[in-house]
Amino acid sequence: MDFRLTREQESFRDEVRAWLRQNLPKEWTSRVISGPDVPRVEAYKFLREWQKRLFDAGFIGLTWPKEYGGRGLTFMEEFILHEEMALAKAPPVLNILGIAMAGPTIIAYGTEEQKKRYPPKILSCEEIWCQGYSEPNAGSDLASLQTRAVRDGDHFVVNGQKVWTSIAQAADWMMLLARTDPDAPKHKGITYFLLDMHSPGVSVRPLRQITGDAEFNEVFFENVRVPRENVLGGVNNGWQVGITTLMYERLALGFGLQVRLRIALDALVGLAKRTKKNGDVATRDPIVRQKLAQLWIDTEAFKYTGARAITKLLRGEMPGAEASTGKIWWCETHQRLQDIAMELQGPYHQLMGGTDWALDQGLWQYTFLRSRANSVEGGTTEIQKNIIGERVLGLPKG
Amino acid sequence: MDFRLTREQESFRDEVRAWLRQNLPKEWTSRVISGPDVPRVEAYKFLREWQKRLFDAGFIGLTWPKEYGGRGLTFMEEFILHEEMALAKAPPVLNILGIAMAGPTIIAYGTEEQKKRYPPKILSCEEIWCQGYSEPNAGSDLASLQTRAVRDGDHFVVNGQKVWTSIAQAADWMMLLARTDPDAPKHKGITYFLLDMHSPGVSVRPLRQITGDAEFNEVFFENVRVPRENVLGGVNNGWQVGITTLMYERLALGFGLQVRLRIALDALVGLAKRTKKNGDVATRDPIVRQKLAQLWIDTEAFKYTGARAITKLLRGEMPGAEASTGKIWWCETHQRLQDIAMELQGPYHQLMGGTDWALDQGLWQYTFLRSRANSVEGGTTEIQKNIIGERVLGLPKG
Amino acid sequence: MDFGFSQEQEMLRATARKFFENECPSTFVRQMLDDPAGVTPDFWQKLAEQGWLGLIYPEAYGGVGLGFVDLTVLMEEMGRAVMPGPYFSSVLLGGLALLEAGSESQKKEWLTKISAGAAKVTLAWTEPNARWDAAAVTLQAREGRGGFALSGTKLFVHDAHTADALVVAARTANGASPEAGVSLFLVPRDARGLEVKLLPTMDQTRKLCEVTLKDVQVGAAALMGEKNTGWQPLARVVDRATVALCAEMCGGAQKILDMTTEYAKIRVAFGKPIGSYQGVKHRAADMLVDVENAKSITYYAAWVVDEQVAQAPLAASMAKAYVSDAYRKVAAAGIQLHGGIGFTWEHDLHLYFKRAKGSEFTFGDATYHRERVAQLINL
Amino acid sequence: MDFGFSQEQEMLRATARKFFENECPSTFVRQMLDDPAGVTPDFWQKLAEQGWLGLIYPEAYGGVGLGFVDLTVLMEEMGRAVMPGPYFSSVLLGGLALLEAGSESQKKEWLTKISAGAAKVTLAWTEPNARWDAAAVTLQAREGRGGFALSGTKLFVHDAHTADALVVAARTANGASPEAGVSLFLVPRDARGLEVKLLPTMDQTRKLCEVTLKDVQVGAAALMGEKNTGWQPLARVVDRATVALCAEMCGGAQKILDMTTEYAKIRVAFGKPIGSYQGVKHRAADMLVDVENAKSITYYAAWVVDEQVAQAPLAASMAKAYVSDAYRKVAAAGIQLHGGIGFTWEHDLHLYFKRAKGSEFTFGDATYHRERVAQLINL
Repeated sequence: MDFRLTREQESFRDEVRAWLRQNLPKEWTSRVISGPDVPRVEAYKFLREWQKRLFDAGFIGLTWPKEYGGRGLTFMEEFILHEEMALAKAPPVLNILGIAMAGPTIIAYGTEEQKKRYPPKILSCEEIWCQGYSEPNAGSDLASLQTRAVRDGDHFVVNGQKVWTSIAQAADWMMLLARTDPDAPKHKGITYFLLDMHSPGVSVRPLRQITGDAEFNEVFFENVRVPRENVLGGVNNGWQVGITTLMYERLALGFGLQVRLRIALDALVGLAKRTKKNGDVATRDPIVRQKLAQLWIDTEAFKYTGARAITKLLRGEMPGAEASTGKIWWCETHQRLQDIAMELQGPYHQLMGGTDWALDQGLWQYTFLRSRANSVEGGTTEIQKNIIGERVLGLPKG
Repeated sequence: MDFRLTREQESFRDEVRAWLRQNLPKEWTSRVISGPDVPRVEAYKFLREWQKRLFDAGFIGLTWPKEYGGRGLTFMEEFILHEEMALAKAPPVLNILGIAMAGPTIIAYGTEEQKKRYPPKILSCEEIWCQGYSEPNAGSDLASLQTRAVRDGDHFVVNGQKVWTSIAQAADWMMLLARTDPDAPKHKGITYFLLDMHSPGVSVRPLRQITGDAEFNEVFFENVRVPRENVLGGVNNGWQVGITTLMYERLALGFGLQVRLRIALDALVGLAKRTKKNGDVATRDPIVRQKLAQLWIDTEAFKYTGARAITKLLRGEMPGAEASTGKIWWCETHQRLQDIAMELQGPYHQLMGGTDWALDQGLWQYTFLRSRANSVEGGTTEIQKNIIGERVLGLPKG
Repeated sequence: MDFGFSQEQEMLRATARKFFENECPSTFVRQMLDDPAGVTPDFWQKLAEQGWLGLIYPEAYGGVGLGFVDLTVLMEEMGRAVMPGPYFSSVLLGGLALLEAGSESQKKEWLTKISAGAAKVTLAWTEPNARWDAAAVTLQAREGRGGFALSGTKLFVHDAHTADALVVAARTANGASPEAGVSLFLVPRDARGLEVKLLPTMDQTRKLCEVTLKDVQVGAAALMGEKNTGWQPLARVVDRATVALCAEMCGGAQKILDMTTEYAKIRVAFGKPIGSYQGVKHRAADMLVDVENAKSITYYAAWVVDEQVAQAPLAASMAKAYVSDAYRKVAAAGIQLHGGIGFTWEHDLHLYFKRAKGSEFTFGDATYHRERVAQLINL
Repeated sequence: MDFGFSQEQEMLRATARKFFENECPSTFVRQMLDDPAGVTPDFWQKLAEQGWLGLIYPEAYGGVGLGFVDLTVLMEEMGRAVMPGPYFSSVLLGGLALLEAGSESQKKEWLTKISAGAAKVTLAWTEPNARWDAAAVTLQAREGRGGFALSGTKLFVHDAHTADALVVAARTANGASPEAGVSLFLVPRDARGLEVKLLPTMDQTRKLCEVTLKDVQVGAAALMGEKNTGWQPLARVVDRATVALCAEMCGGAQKILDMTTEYAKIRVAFGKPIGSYQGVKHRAADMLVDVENAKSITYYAAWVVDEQVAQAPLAASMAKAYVSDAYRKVAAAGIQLHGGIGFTWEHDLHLYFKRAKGSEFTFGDATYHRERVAQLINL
């Protein structure tokens, strides 16, 4: 057991660190006080360029095979990269769904043609990907999705609707799950398509959230024609393929979340040190100290649990119990953190950006509201607990 | 809305108060520091006499009809009595299962003969009652009970086992639920018997608990003959009758619990004022203050919610949502209170009675351990939440 | 003891619920989000006609003369409707301050106007220091030339931008304790040197303002009650307004529980209504426990405010501590149990969620009030 | 980075689990509840033969020379078996104190004996004041006549009644801070004036004693290290023992989770195994989250203790704060999900429940350690 980096890992870290020092966009870092949850919608163009610069520097697709544009490194380097980006408060990677989900899934299930066609443009951010899974009546119960794809010669014709599609406004491609056999049992009649978002019949309607922002979208399909060769992993095999994507998502989230939580916590401690409570600095208040210390502990625990999971991956084993707890723990801790950020502000918590009285330009108000979705998006906490209960602990299905 | 007592109620309160001042057994009150949860097993004889004295003074069976030995008063007087007994740290009423459950159920469902025979001896504590519901494989799912009663001439012959039977060692009678029709749907083949605990074939085995104490028992029936006239409410109608008993239990618990919680809280505040934490009085510690204040608030909330329910009863209405929450809330608050009692003691929390170093003679250690059963006995918290979800909120069954 | 509402109070509840369903549906609330005033003159006039703007003022001042328990019923229904507008600021904060500390003529003039919907008065006591105790008041009032000159900044002032006058808490002396030396002044909103800025708030149904006073001159008649003794009446106003706020919060929490229960009955996942799963059912039960306790402790406080005045600070703090936590938890559970739909702007949940958050920190959060309880029970 | 156990460590775990299943089943644990010694000589000798009594001591002192991460594995398994006896007090508290502060000859003599199972040494530092900081130490040691005279009372001393010697923390000077002026003395249990009383404890698997010293005379050689500088080594011992305790707690928590999961699979209510209900399933999932995080933070602390010593206090406090809460919650959930059976003496759960409670408050509870974390991260 050794928590330290190896010499090679250290040198990779130094490489990242040096590059970030040189290349970090100041106009961004000056805004990021309360974590990386700046509304992304405002910044698509900027983030596209930022990813391109990361890519050119060799920092995108670290774990991907070299033949598909990656660097063939381990998850450890990926971990280091994310950690350094976090410490430097670097902007996030825009095409994260492509890099973390679409790319690996295509590499795992794609034809040789598909593997040559899509992955490189994902890394360079030439083509942005979104995920077409959830539907208005298929949330937690994903397999009950209703979007239909009907064979018509060399094409499939897609009709239906997706929802909670983040980044759809900017996306070029979608990982689409659609029903191709309505008579089969619900998990067996689904196909995974690579759908061109610029196809006729695709329309995107931004979905306004409680933040006021429209990060998510509804996507409607009206007789959208998808060429046969855009099926990934075989007709009616989409559930299997889609689940793989979700596994990658969980892995990727695990990396990202640890780092995001640490940034938010550092920002919160900073806020507390600047805040007065009953006339004294808030960090002198014993109750505030308890709450901040607990957040610190919980954030560290999350990191070490992640390190145990990564170690298993690095050793070529499948992560076990320690990997399944991350999402739940992160939600719980992050939502609590954001609640405490409000509490620290007292009546100031009401002030949104647009007044000089707002603390940190009102960014906390955005991150607080945004955090409410944490326990719903990417698998609700309830579903995660079912998964742990059934798959990890082996309890019977309900 | 008026929280004050009426003039009549005040005068009743004064009557109780005066009597208690005169009659309170000092040997008991000097022991009771941390609430009324003194192991009762040690004190059956004493408590029998105490109830008799209360009865002679006219304080037992306040709400019962006069014709069955009661005073025909309202729940309000019952409430006042309990509150005054609590404030005075009076010993508990031993035959509480008889008074709160067996008696009212017999009065509701009994034949005229039964109504004349049993209730008076319940009040005077001449005959102590216990409850024979739970079985090893029928806990939360009570209706799946397996104890059998087979008709044999003028008798039923009972075979089987009950468990968690408190006070069985001292009881003269049991409210027994047994299966009389094994072929009927599980709720429909159960009969409610009044079982003489001195019958041949009844054996009681104390069940040692984590407290070390044996408050509960297992009761075994081997060919126990119960006369036909000891059926209550008709053969195969036992589920209906038993549920009535449980309703009375809930009502009675509601009265008792409020008072017990307040005693325990007062004791805890007393303990905190005598305890040092990091060299200073514990009640000066801001974190301890938060915890104690929250307990105070929660205890008060419990009382006012109870008052709303009682008001409905007094007005002749059925208590609604406000009556269903009591048990859950009390468990949660009381267990937290006991946890805090341990926390305040720090390393002293390990010391049981038998050393001078033990705080309050180690009584807190008993009450702490005993409190773990709160959320299981009398309907688990999980069952209570199902009941609230389904019966109060109207959510569908699982 | 009779710890329930009277028939008249139940009738008031039924009337109010129907009124708000008709006059204040969420479409109306949403229109008011971006409306600077946060209310329409028409709606305000209707409240006046119902007698609700003067519900708890004596009839001599144009009021209906009802008590705090009656007000509780109405506030619950307003909370259920997330009613926008300056009811809270004008009827409770400004109005109660006048009632507690105003001279006979101030009361006569202003309470009559408030009751009739003809004027609005707010209370300006909180400052950038974000405190809720007497030390909060640092705005200076200097005596001289037959009056006072007020200078300083008030923050988080409810609806100052639409008020006709403000009750301003100011420091007239630096006494031995922060409680000494506070005075209250009734200042017209258009006084020279008084500037009001509307602030952008998370809960857009409740408007907050910054109020800057630069050497604002008021006559001696502006002083409410005796000089330097303003803290006691102010504290009483705040305790009472806190109880009213708790009632409003209870109404909102109940509405969230109702919405959530209804949704859990019809939303299907894995072939069954989600309300049949214990994960949802038990959490809904937790919500009910919180809502019922919140009501109980609020009703008690409301009764105390009228009947056992000495106990009012303790009762108010118990209620605010409990209800702040309860409404936050219920609102969070409501969003969670609705899943994605609860996170959308078009669903009404967020109106309640934001009101819950705003109310949680108004007049002190649960931690503040628990400490106050600890003091009041002599810990 | 490689944040997992080595193959050798996994083997140690397998060996230990098998050993405790055979040698320390719950029947054995139950026999020891009322046994004053809390252990049999036979069992103790077997531990010595496994090399576990000297696991982390250098080979020069008869030990095996393994590290703290190895110890963590063993402690987890001991916790899983709620192993009774003075392992914690002798190998960790007394032994580590000797290792940190003992003279070469003290170490040579006593660590060799401890490793061989030939002697036991405990640590007497806590007092009736129930503190965990340096101010805890008030027992007086007065210098004179070529030695010291010790007078005072130590409380909550682990296994003093079966120890051959005690490391006693005493105050030799009243310095500027409580940390200055503490000295450690190695005192034989049979020293004149030293009296030991076994205390009745809730967790009967772990024996605690009162130790009274009345003018106990010890020679200058009894002093461990330099006079007045005993707090630093003592604090290091306590941090390390705290981490070991956390590992033991993790093992117990995992065992409760295992027992509960198994029970939830077979216990049937309303026609289905209770583990199929979300009320049970989700709570079991919560238990898993707590157990896994508890392990992670403990493993990190164990690694830090050997490799990043400067970080040890922070890592130890983070672990103790987390694990104290986690074990309490897991133990409570275990009892709840077992229903009535979990409340009986004959079920093993209560052995773990009481160990969890005892461990929660040993060396400071979660609140204490959170405050210490706050200090160490410069809040």
